[in-house]
Amino acid sequence: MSLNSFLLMRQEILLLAILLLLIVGEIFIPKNKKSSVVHLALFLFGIHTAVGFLGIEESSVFGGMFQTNNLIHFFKNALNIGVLVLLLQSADWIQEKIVQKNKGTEFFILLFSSLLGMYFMISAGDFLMFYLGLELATLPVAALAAYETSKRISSEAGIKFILSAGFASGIALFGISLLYATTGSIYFNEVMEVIISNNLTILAFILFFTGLAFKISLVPFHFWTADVYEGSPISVASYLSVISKGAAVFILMILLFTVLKPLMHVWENIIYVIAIATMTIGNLFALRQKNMKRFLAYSSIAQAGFILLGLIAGTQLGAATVVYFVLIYIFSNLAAFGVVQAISLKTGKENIDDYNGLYRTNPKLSLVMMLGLFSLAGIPPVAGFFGKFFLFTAAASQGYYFLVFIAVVNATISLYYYLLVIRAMFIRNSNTPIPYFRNKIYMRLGLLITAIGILVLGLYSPLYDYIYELTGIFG
Amino acid sequence: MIAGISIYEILTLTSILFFIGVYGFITRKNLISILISLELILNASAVNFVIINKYLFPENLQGVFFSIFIIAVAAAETALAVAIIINLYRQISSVEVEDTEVMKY
Amino acid sequence: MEQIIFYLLALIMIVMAIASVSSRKMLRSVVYLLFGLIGVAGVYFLIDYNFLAAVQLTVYAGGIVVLIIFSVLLVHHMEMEMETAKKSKQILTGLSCLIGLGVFLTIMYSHEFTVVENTLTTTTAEIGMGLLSYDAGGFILPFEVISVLLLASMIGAIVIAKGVKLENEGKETVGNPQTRIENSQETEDEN
Amino acid sequence: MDILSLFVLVPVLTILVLFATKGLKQARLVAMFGSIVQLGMAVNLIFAYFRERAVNTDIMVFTRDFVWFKSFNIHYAIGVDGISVALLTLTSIVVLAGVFISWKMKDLPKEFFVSLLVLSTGVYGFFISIDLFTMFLFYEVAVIPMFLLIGIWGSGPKEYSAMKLTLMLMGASAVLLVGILGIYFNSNADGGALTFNILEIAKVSIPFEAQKLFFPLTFLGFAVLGALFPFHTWSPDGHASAPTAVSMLHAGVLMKLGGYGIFRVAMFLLPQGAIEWSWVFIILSATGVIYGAFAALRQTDLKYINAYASVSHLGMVMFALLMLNKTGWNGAILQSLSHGFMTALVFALIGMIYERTHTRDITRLGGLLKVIPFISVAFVVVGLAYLGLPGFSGFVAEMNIFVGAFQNDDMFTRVATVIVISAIVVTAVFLLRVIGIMLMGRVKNPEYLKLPKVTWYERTGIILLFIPIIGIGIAPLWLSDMILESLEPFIRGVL
Repeated sequence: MSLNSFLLMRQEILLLAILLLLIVGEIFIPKNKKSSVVHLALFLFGIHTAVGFLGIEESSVFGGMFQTNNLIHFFKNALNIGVLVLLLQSADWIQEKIVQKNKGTEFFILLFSSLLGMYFMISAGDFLMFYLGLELATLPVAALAAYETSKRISSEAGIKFILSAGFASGIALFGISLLYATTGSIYFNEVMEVIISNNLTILAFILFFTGLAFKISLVPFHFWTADVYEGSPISVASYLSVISKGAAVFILMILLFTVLKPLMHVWENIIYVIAIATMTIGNLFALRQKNMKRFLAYSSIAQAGFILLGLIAGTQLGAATVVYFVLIYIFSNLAAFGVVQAISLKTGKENIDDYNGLYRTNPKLSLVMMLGLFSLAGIPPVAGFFGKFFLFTAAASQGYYFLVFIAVVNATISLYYYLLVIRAMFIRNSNTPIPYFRNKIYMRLGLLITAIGILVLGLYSPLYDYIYELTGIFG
Repeated sequence: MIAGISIYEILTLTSILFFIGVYGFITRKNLISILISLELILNASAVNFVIINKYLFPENLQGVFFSIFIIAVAAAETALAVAIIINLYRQISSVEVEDTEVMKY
Repeated sequence: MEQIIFYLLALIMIVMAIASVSSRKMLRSVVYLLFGLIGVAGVYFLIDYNFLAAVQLTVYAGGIVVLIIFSVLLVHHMEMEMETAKKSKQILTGLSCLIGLGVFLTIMYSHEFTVVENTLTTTTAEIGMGLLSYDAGGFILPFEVISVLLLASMIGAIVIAKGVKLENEGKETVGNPQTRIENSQETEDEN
Repeated sequence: MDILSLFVLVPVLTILVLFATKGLKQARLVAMFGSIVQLGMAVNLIFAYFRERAVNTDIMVFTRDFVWFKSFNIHYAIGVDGISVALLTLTSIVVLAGVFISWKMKDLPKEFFVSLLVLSTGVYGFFISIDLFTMFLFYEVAVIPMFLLIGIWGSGPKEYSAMKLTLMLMGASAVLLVGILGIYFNSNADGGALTFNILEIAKVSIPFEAQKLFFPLTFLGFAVLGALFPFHTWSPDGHASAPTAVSMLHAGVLMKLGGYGIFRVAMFLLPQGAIEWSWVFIILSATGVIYGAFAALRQTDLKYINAYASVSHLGMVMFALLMLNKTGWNGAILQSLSHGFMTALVFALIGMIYERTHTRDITRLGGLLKVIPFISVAFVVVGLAYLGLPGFSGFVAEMNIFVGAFQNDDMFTRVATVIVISAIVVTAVFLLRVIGIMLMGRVKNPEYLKLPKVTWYERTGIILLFIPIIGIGIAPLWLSDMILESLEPFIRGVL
């Protein structure tokens, strides 16, 4: 161990320090001032996010168990920003509902340890670290999903999540064990050298992929998603759909493009089928939803299908578009969830019909929502358009024109249900609209950041070029 | 190494265990039973790691370590799941899956 | 001799596993699982991984199963028979699992494993050294991560199970918070 | 700042200023000011274009090129030729007229003008782009505000119409996207780098197989916006439900994007594909022409009549484009322009009539010539222009189209041409029918006797649109020259 390796693991160590600091804080903050823990956590995490922007060297430590490079570091920063925005958006909810029950600090501890798990997962240099990171990223979220202990639906979400996640990682583990049998190592770099395509390896890969497909909620492993999103507190649903999914996609991409690259002829076929199924089924179910959280759940399933279009390319272009899209997706989905959260907190309303006439009472919220939904739908000039266009380009670059065609048809279907929400907000009128309210500062800040992100990420091209440069490692 | 037993036989055993777990996970209607099925799946994988390590790659202990960590994770997972189940039970006095489905697909 | 023991163990494990996923009595199901897990420990003993066998016995049999039994006792009326899934679903799932098993076995048997003959015995010291070594091949980092994982899940379990004032006075409060805290700490100690 | 980027920048700035306004008065003033500036820029552009053309013989002039997304070779590349200059002018006039027509917009005025200007930004951007990516981007920018414009300020089954229109057009853009990607990935056929730049791609000979595959996709993607039969169904519903200014802009300008795109992308870049597939689309567009005319005959709702007439006229544009010769193309572009002005004017007049009588059903109207003479006379005159009477823009355009069509002397095109020409007769019938029922005769409803007089802003809008209709009719040559000159490279490329 040297100072250098500490520097490499800066993000992890800093987050762990914040975690411990919060535990200590929990002991020393007097009971009547518990709400200050929200400010403390936000402040600390803000610093952590800012510090993350300092550069990092490419290297690996602990005998290759932990590796990092600029792309991974960049993605950690993206996750940080996502979590920061999420915390800003849910600060009021935590103040009002969670701190009151004296569970505020634990909320942050669980959230941060889950984020820590994601760090380890995407920095993993072997399957063990990957597995542990995955579990560390998942288990605390199950606790968070069940956080509203007095609500039955919340507990159900928690148990459904933890059982499906356990099942998924069990299957993935069996796959890893078979992969270990054929390659003799759990280290990525060693596996990469010896992996060859034979039946057992393919079986191992399919099992392993199944496990990850659960996390990204790809069809046919998506059935838990809507229930869990609906039951969980909105911040947790948002976290699941944005941060969790983003990290899982990222690690899947890294694995597919490096370790499992020799199996490309296998996985491109699998992804082809799953991409079509995921987009189509996600869309078809989203069409029928009345509840905003379920609606966003299915919409995020469909979005995952689009992401696969970048993965199928298997090139640097594919990697760049995937990372770029995930980044945009984080902002877009956070905008949508943020508005849902703001409204739910003030009025408790979560159905699409409740949004009727929202623009006339709360124009700013509606505009943020519109930006988010347009970005998800891929309407220019907001960022989602660029993200989707590039994903399609990546798939087309390998000649998958038919897949792109299916995807654009699906994009049009998805536009339909996004427009349903926009119709409710802008066109419909309601006798009992959601009255005007003014959000608190944190929420406003959180929504503002997402709105700016959605507007800027697409038009500001150097960002994409930077990502493209970073993905040069997949050359 | 177990004298007279080839790796194929042990892999057969773990595969059977794995599928019994999968079967239980899908057909059982009770949250705790589902948890039990999950343990079977995890155990199948853990045994796999150990015997592959022993039979094929005895020079280092990666598989053994992997299964130790699997056991630890299983413990954490179970503890959390049990906590949630108990909390759920406090609200609905049942752990049957049917009773938990206020949410429809 | 070892061969016979193995077959015996395998038989016990499979029978117990089937029994535990098909028994309609909750507690029995858990006990069957316990025997299945002990069978796994037996396999570990057979291939000379004594430490692992011990871990399997203490953590799984001593920790996890006890935890599950606790929860069964807390939430379930023992006499009650569990509902089962529809027959058609059972048969369908069973069939697809059999097909899956067939596929697995065909693929595995058609694969040539290069078995390395060895009589190495692994001592607990080696495992301990491996766990705490931070060189190549060392496992200190996962060890640290799992400690965070256990901490997090302990906190999560406590928060979830921590007694909140129940809205409905009529319902009985099951289990006091203290038990669960101890349970969770137990899991941490096992590491 | 270059002269073309201003066309995107000025509307965007206007939108930003609009966000800061309060109430109808401020909003419409800002919108009017912004649109007048745009019109000024367009007029200035015409003169600048002629000056520049005299010394510059490139395909496109005023070109600017900035690298945008380096790794995709996406550029913000702009440039105009005579065709785009003419269409830009059309847009600026219709937008300004649209602002005048919406002078009394009561509900959410600020949002209305913002959406209107977003639409016009998209259209301007589309016409100045010579990069497929930015072109596609602006195309979608132009389409999406329609949803809100029809949905919020429309009438009748507005939600249905808005949804149908948006989905059909976005679905078309989805098909188009595949076509564009196909072109992009074949743009290195001669060994260069992949590019979205139209001028660069035009130099490359895209493999025949790819042309055959991607031409129909590209054509269809644009043709839906040009209301190609049988994908025209969004158009009558959309027009009928839209508020007046939006119908004007939509029929007058937005639908022209279709024809322009077909011409500039599908025909120019995939000429062999065009020759290969033209028979299919000739059949479809000829059907559209005749179908639109007959459908207009059967309708009694004024907006539906005009909407179907637009289907017919735009079918003629696509038909003329598919004739693949210079005269036909000249006619197609002239027809686009002339139809743009005429249909905008008709929609404006329909809007004014509806505002006064609260009905668009011609059977319930009558004798309007006596009560609102200015509007009625304007209606008659524009009706005559619609018929293609000499002295108006319509005549020049249709003349060119048919002369062009007859240059193809195979049996198939002949038959199609005859069918298309016969549509003119049908058009004449329904126009005279409308004029006869609605304007002549006695006043059916006594309430109509005291309809309010035409206001100054309505007058301004009408006159604004009349100037080019008559202008093109009387002095078509300078416009024709401008277009013909710009057609040269296309002729060389395609034929």
